[in-house]
Amino acid sequence: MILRMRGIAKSFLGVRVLHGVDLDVAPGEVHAVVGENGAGKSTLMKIIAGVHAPDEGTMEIDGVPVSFGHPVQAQRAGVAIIYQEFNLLPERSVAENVFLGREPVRRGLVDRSAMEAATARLLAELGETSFGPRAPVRRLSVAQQQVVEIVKALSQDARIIVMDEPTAALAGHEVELLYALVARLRERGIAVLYISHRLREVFDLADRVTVLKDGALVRTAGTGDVDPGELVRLMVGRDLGTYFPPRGTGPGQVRLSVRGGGNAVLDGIDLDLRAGEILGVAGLQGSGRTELAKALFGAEPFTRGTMSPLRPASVRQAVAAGIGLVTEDRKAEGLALRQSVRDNALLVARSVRRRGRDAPGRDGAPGRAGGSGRDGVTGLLEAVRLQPPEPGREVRFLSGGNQQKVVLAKWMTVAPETLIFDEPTRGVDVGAKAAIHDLMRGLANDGMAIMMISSELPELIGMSDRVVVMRDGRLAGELPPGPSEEAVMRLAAGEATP
Amino acid sequence: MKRSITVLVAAVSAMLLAGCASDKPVTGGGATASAAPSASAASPATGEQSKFFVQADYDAQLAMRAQTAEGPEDKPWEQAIAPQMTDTATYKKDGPYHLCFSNAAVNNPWRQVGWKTMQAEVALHKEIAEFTALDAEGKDDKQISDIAELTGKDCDALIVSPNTTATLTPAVSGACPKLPVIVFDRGVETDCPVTFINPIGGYAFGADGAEFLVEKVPAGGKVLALRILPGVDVLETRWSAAKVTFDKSELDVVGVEFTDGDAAKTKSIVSDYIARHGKIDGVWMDAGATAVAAIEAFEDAGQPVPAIVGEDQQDFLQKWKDGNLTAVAPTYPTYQWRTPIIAALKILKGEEVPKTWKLPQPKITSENLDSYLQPDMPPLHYALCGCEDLPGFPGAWGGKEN
Amino acid sequence: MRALRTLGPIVVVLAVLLALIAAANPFFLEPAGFLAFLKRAAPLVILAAGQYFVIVSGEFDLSVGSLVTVQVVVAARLIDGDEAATWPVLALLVAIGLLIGLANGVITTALRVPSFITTLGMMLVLSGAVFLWTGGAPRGALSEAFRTFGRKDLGPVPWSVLILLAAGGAAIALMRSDFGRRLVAAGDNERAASLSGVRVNRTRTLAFVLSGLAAAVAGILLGGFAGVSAQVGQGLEFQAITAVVLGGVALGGGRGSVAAAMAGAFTLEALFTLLNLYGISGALEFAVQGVIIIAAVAAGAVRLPLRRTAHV
Amino acid sequence: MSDHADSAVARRAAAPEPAVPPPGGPAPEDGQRRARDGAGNGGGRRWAGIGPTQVIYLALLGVMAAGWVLVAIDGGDFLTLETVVGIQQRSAALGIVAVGQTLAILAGSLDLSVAYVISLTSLVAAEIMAGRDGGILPALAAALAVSALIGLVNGLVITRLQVHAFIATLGTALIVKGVLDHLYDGPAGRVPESFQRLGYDRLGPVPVSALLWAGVAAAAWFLLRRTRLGYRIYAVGGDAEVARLSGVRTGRVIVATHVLCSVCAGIAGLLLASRLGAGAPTVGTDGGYDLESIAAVVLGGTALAGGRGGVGGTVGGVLLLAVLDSVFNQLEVNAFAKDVVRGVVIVAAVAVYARRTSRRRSR
Repeated sequence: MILRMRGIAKSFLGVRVLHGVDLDVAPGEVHAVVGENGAGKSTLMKIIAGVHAPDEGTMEIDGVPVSFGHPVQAQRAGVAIIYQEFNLLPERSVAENVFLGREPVRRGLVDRSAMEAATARLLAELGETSFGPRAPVRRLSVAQQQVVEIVKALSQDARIIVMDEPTAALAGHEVELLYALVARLRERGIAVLYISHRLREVFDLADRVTVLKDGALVRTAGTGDVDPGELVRLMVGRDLGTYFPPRGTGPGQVRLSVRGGGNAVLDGIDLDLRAGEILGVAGLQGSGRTELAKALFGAEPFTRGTMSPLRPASVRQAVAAGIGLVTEDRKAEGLALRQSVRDNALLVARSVRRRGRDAPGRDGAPGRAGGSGRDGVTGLLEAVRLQPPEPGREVRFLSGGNQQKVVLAKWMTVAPETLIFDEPTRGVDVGAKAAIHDLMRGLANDGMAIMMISSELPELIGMSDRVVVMRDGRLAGELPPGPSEEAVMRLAAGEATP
Repeated sequence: MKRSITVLVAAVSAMLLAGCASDKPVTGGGATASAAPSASAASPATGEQSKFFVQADYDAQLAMRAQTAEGPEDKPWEQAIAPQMTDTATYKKDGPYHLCFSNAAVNNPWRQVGWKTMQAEVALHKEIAEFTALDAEGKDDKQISDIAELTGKDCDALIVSPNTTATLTPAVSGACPKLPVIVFDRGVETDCPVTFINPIGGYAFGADGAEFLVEKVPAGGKVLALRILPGVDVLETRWSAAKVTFDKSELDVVGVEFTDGDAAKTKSIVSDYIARHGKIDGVWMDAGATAVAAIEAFEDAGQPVPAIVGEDQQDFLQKWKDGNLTAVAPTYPTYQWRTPIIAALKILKGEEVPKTWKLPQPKITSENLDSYLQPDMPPLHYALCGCEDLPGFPGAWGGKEN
Repeated sequence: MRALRTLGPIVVVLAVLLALIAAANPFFLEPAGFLAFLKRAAPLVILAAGQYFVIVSGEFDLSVGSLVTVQVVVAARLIDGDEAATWPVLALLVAIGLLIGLANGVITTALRVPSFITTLGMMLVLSGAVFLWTGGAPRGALSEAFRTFGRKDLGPVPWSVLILLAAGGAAIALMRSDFGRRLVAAGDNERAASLSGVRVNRTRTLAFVLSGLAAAVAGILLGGFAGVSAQVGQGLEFQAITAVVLGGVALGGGRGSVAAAMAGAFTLEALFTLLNLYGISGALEFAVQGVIIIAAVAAGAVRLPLRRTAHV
Repeated sequence: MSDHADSAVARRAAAPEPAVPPPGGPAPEDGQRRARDGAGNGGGRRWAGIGPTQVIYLALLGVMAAGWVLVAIDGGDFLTLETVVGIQQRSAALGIVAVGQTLAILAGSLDLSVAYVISLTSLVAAEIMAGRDGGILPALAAALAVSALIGLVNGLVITRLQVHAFIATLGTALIVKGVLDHLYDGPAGRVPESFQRLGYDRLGPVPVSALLWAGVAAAAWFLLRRTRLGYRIYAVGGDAEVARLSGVRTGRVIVATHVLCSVCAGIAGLLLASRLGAGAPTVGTDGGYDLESIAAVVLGGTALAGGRGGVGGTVGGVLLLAVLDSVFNQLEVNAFAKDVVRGVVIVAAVAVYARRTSRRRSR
């Protein structure tokens, strides 16, 4: 065993995300780690890569106990991690990126030729011929940049390479290339930890697969010893008991309707969204779920097809037309972290005037008048069950759940007819989750049309009145209320078609 | 070496100095002293004498004020005080001429007026076929390059108005062998130029003002001295002369402050002193640019304007006239910008010129005020431009045509 | 206490400086003395308020100093002592201020030139253009009516103090308004702001316009206070930025209150007065200034993460 | 530069938060956008030939041509020996400072204190020399030491005290200014004839000062191209977080660039001392070397945010300004018109770069 982990546990803000996980990886092994979002995969990987230190448990490489305080230490120990978002300098050449921080020197000077030669050699070994060591990274495609990351890992003599959802951002044909790469890595005796949802990839590539669920190890098995269906059950089968609010009284009239919608990522989207319903959108990362949300919201507009009431060309148009989006990445896209809860909650109301329907929706928001709306805001915050409802507090000091509630409040001020939730409960603790679910259902019952994107199947299934599944930028199909998780997974992973 | 070590030390200890500065008033003794700059902790209140002070020059200049200049009565810019003529036959050549001028800057009203005057003077002489002028924008280094560049252009004579004395010396001495050089306004530390033209000078300027105050302000009266900034030779000489006068007098110099020539800062400083001392009996300044601001400080404080020293700028003269003030205006006449052109032509025609061409430096008093006050000229126009007879006056100087 | 929370430690520093001034110069405690201080500080405080809008939105405005000079010189030449011309010219000056601000904003947001460069260029253009127009030195004269605002009093209170109060009040009100909150949000997280429907470019441009307006007002006050001068605006841009930063406003945007920025300006002005009072003239004045600025900002950098409540 | 600060702040703010997202934070649509970008980059490829550096030199040629024509029309002769020498003499000092400034800006910082460093070193040198040939070496040593020290302070204040470079260097600038005003009133010290040769001698049409500049530029170029420090300056300026995760000690890099930047200013100070024959407390500020050096750098196509650009462009930028100056001199354009043109040129140039960059890159 090159890597041996025992009893790894980790908590954030008292929320336990890993409970005593064991993991063994052998040299030259491709070891898949699967599990739903929130199962703890990423945390485990970051512990291996030295980003986080475990609260409990031990870790050995080649039988030597290690503990990393900094990613660089992990690198020195031969662990490299390749994130979905690459750590590359777009303005620099491939070779410079590969050897960043470890530039080879001869007589005190950077040995450019050696550097490029080494890079070229590694590229060749990986069969990469489409670009050379001198190419500036900014001109490489995602797949090519991924190769650079792998070369970087190899140049560090990494013996363990962690790949986090490596195919998420890749186009179909690029995936084949990745397969070839992984195969080559295996030949070199490198252990590959391969995180993915795509079961086909798991069975194509991995020797063994470890299943995580709710932060605990479910099972580690050779890919020969399990079949896809079983694997899915292991991933999703759970102790029932998670409560979801009862479904609504049935959908009302169509609020949003798309025909043949498409843009650079999406194609042939036909979709109806009705008042009072929650439409669940399933799909793997990179399947185009988020792009669909952004298209409906006018952030990355449709360039083809029709949409009623209108096809928004900008966010402001969408908002004015009563469409809101609760973004996937709260910190980057949802909130101004250093501003107060009040300011974040009122940001939309202060930015966009909704023709005719200001007063009711804005719910006491100060608007033109300025800060006078304290009570209105506190009312709003109680409505979204912010704990504690302090309007003055800086948002960055709130827990994930409370932050999400603030984002929700932000939209409620303009009372949209349609609200899109992208991963509404990601990184949110259990209690807040339930609260958010109740709020969503409440809004639906009040006649709002809600679309919800989620990678957590139980949530998706438990909350949705209907579920559509996306794959490769298209709607792969629609499932009736309360479908089985396997059904969703199969459809999403392209195992089956309804 | 010692000095530069102190530089290091000082750099590090600047903050410490800041700290102990707050103890000053105690050691300074009394509210009055607390007002004066740290330098004045030493007696007398006017601080140590400037290192620019040269007794001989001082005496010479004060003496010169009494002497009458030789030359045409109505053309002070052609007059010279006690001239020692120098022969220029070697430079004699036939016209038309190409004159070149390396100007330190045109970055203040005084230089603006002078520059316009010089251009007008050039226009008077048809024998000047070409006149090339480079503006150094107040940068020593640029002026050095400019001089080098001009010496390369077939100029018949080079006029230089140095940006600073010491630092332009090498460039000027470099140019001297190549062509006749005329230096004016500020000097250089070499006598290689054919002639050096300027008015009597800073000592006379400073003394004129100081003596006026000594005469008008009763003994023990409080005098505030306003300086633009330290380290400029011209200004240092003015102050050092005034200092000599004050130190001999009964006057109480309550403060010596630097105004950066900024009207707002001047006004603030003066207001502070009025507030602190209740009454100021006299104001001396090393340049008139901010005289009006100082006067306004008294007006705004609802106090009579005390005896004050200004300069020959129109806004000051106007105030003086309107308020019927007790004032004097020593001058550093801008008509000196005409002389270099005249000198250059003399030199090129082989006529002898004074080695050091000292121009008269009149002062404006209540008696002759009216003859210098020109209501139609801009506020910052200098009365002694000697430009009234030049083509384009007053328009070219920003005055109202009528 | 609330003041301390919204204004931050700057108020403490300010209080200490004011106390030291009073100690050395009792006159400072009399209404007249204090009003004189306010009067003197008014232009810088107003400039700081204007600069705050730009900085909190994540940008710089280096052009305000030269803009102030332009204001005064243009006014002098156009009014040329003619009382009747006062009001039209005042209107024109404000227009110029707004226009320059607009230019800065559009070039920065639409052409995506870093504001540091945009406004640096604008600084060169303005100072060059105005003297190109007046032939090197200021000409003409200001009218008495024009000078009233910077110089005269209304009853016991100087006009400039009244204008300062008005401007300060307006600035604070503006920051509490929808626009103000959008501005800070844009400076804090541009992407989140635009996904919330904020027109980020338009908002930022407006900030530059406000800075230009502030420069116009400051110019009018300074011209009124001390009359025509060619270097009236010199170095004001750096003073304004320094003041804002002293107030605990973060360069890069998204944090800090306009009230604190103005307090920073008062602090800077008080510092000048104090140094001059204690006879640390010219020379070390700057050294002390430098040390204090670095110290203040360093302290801020260390302090900020501990702050748990946002400014309003 | 604001966005640079922004990210810095953002990171500091993010630090205490739990579950730090992998730098950049995974966002599939980002990947997609990049993929499209990579694909739709034929245009970028076509443009690849001409970077900002080439642009600035093309502009330089253009200005020279235009100047030549204008001056010819004016009845003058543009490219005389004197003007060529003049252009070099005028650009040498600014050029040296700008090279140093380039390093600071490439690392995502900037230095507003250079002007005062120049004045200070000119004085230190001139005073130590005091006209003695024997004083030259100690003077050089002391001058460079002083400037290096100031650079060190700048760097440490920025990295250790986490003060924004703008404020940090503005602060040190004020401190140095205070010290200057306190210790000096007017020019002081004297440099020996032998040292003045540095400022005045020339080999054929090439002044020694220009050679010095060329030397400094070459050294900086070499540093950036062939040393680890050089590579890491680009890395830190490009993305400090990526650099950190790759094991680069970002703090040290920034300190180093500031030391080098100040030393360059020191060298410029020495050059000016030799030109002036003495040290002068205002030579740096009169020359406006602080803002002008920054202007020259961005004019040369180096991104103010750091990580992109190089010495080559800066040299071009400085030359462009110098040629403009020279043309103005020939045509005797007054100083104010010059400023207007300078301002427009700088902003226009950067606007052009901004367009080109945005055409090439995602963000």
